[in-house]
Amino acid sequence: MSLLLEPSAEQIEQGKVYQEMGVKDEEFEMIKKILGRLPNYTEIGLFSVMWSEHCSYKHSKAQLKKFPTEGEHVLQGPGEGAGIIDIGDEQAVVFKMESHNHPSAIEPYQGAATGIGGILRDVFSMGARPVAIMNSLRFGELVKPRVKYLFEEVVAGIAGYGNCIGVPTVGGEVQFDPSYEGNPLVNAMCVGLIDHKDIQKGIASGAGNTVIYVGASTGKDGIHGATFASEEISDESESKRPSVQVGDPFMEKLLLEACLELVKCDSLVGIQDMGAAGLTSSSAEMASKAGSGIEMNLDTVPQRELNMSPYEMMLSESQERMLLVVKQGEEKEIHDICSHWGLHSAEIGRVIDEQRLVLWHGGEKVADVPVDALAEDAPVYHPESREPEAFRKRQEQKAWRPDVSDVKETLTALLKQPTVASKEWVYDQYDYMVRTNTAVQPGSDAAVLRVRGKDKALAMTTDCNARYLGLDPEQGGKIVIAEASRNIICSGGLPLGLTDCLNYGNPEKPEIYWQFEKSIDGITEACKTLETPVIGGNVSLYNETQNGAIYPTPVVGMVGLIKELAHITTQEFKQAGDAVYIIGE
Amino acid sequence: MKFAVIVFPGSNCDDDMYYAIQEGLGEPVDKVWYTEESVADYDGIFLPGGFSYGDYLRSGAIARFAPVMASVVEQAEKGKPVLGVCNGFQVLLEAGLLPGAMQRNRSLKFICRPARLVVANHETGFTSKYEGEERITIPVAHGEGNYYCDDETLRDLQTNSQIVFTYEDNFNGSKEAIAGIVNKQGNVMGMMPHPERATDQILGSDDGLKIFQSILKQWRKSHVLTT
Amino acid sequence: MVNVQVYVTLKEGVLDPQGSTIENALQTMGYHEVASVQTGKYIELEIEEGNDLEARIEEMCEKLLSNPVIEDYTYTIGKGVS
Amino acid sequence: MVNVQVYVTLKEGVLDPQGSTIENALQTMGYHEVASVQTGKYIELEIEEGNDLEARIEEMCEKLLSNPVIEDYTYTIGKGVS
Ligand SMILES: Nc1ncnc2c1ncn2[C@@H]1O[C@H](COP(=O)(O)OP(=O)(O)O)[C@@H](O)[C@H]1O
Repeated sequence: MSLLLEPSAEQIEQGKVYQEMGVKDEEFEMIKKILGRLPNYTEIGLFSVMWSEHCSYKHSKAQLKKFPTEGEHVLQGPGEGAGIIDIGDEQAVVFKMESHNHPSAIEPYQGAATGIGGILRDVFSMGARPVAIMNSLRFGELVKPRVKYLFEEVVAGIAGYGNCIGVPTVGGEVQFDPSYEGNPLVNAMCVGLIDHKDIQKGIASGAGNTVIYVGASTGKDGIHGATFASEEISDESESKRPSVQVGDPFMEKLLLEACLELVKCDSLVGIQDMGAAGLTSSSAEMASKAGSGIEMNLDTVPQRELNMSPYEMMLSESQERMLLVVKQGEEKEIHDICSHWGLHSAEIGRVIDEQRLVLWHGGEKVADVPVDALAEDAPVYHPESREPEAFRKRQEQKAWRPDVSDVKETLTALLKQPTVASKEWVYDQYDYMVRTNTAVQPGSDAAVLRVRGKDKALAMTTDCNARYLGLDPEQGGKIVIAEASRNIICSGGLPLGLTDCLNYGNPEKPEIYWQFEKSIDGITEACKTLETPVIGGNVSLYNETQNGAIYPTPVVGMVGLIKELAHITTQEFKQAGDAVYIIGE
Repeated sequence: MKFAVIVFPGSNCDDDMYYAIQEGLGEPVDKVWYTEESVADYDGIFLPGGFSYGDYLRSGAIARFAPVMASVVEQAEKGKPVLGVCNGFQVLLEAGLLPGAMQRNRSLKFICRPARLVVANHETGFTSKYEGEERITIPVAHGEGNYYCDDETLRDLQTNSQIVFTYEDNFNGSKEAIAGIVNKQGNVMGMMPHPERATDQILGSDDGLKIFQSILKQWRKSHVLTT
Repeated sequence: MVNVQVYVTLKEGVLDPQGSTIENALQTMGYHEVASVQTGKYIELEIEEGNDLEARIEEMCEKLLSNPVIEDYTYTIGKGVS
Repeated sequence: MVNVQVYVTLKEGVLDPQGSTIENALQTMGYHEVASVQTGKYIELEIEEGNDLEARIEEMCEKLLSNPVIEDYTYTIGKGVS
């Protein structure tokens, strides 16, 4: 919407314009109270994205608190771009998983590609070099052309982005079930390596320091993407959807290399990716974490289109952008590194003492809001939880035993299931070897990457059998953690910790919230027992279509340390004559 | 023997190539940024894989105009060994240092896998450590590795024994299953498979090492002769 | 048999990283007069003449030849450019 | 400022795997009237008018926009298709 057509503060209130942005009536009242006045169009836009489920976790926060997040080796738990775990030798592993479900349902290639781009930025903005990508995918049954199209394009998008930037995609999982038809899941995980001394935080401290914008210019793409990701997919989504974000992995490669140089500069104070809710979330979160504020002149933001309004610039989700805070007077060093890598860098604001986000445009102040209100003070909901009738009935049923008369036939039928069959068609398209550290390639229980120059390796896996959770979310939650741990251990590693991506339906429905609550209980118990802390993750709710919600699908990404290269173990039988054992019950 | 690994914006196998030379071969090596004016100080020049300029337009099309390329061409004409791997091969084709062009794989999909190759010519400065017709395993990872040239060029390549590697299974649709070629003079080689990814058993194969060792052997021979 | 030329371009506002990379390359090569570059696809079809030619072409464009989420298309019928 | 449209197509005799894939797909979708499909690139440039416009365009096409080993190009000057 052009600046001239924006509704006034009064019109926003009277016409309830905020509802279209996903802000509820009571939330609008809270915002009025925080500001002590009516918000203008730009300001209500800031609140709407920061208070969206995707950014604020307002329906899930209370449950996430249950997870064990600490451990002997945890250097950084939830709260930054990615979590960090010590692996000895002054080195650490950095990892995080994120969903890109809604964008992928609309434009599968670009949705998946930009999902990879986003998770990579989360990791390299911490100062870590990404060493591996993994993914976890869910689609409907592979019969309808639309499902086949989604599957092909999602895989191509992951390959297109990951291969181009040169980070190996070393594994993942794919499952097919009718519950995902129309709402595929695209979860991506990135694993990085870092030296302790290079660890960065996304903070904006030191009044007077300069805020620098690096990377692609801002277009009108993805405006309200975060809000969009916080709603059910319906026919209406088609018309409401933001203009699709297109990824530029070439730009991201340059950004990656530049950032890894920037983090070595003393002049760099803080750095954060402009991900969901773009400039808004990166600036508000960096300031909020530092207990400071930020003032920006939007006229200086690099723009791809003419006449962009403050609202559009602040809410754009254009890809391949970073926000930096740099010591005042030392900006040149930063600009020089960016220009070496052919990147545009622009000074767009400065850190202020007052804990506010203040925006200027065309010489006028267009927004002035407290940063904590945006980043921290989003409402927290405790939705109603109700055990589904079907679950209670199922508990009373006798266990069902399949009748297998012809074992061979049943086995063949099982192996033919797309969910069970080989995934070579998928990983053949991923460059899983670039950077020459991949010691165990896709196809085994966990991928293994050697740590160059050291006698040790990292094992990593993503897992979730959502059918179990569909039957019993609490037991199913435990099984997820147990399975991931077994995969790491079978590869010769000791599980260090995990990240997760919690994919569920609409939490405002009591039976969905019950699934969410119960599976978190199960995951929590298993994590405590197995001593695998949760060091970060992501929640994706509202995964529903007219045909109902997806299975509860808490995907887990676990990383383990293999202490000696000699301990690396692979899945396949090695030679005829070797004995075969079963261990366990 | 001192090596240069050229780094274009978007190269992503530059580190792999660097380590293959430094650790696999044990020779000195520098990464050389695409804006450098000269590579005259180096004895061997490698163009690594990756997606220079995002592979936009055509793979290798934009990189061939990078400032450093003038010097690469000059050194190639002087007879120094120049090796282009994957995207590096595509750059050499675009630059006209090698004949032919690359098209998208027949399947239109990116293909990453260990590939079985036949050493079609083991008498080049890049392959002298191999046996004739030796079967080796070297990984491929490319979306545009479907080699094309017209029939006349193909006859030339065959007559002059310029075809160095072929695929056992022609999975990408290349003409005559061509995986790697040299120029007529024998000092410029391009290949789609990645020898730098096959330099250590822990990665699944070390069959690629012999390429690096052959280059070094050739250089030592000529170096002794000329000094 | 008619020859049909289909041109597929990105919708307005959709990022065209390929176009901007080519633009930069041309600038660097000294073609300073180039102000902007947009990339798209060009597809030529040989079609047997029949009923509803235009409707059929539009259907093909919408279903397969273009991706309506991010692309627009136009077409011409007649002698192709090549 | 003039708008220039460049069409890059494969030389005769060069296989077009993408074209045949599209052709097969169209056939499978029931468009039996489609006899053949050829794919190419469509590039639009905004160029500041100056001397030797045509010579400069041809140079850009030959040096960068097309690969003479496998591709031909043509161009038109004026209002683009989009
Ligand atoms: N399911 C979860 N489990 C543990 N931590 C979580 C989970 N979801 C989110 N978090 C943590 O909450 C913080 C905010 O997450 P998020 O908004 O996804 O980060 P980002 O700003 O990178 O998008 C992150 O540190 C993340 O690790």
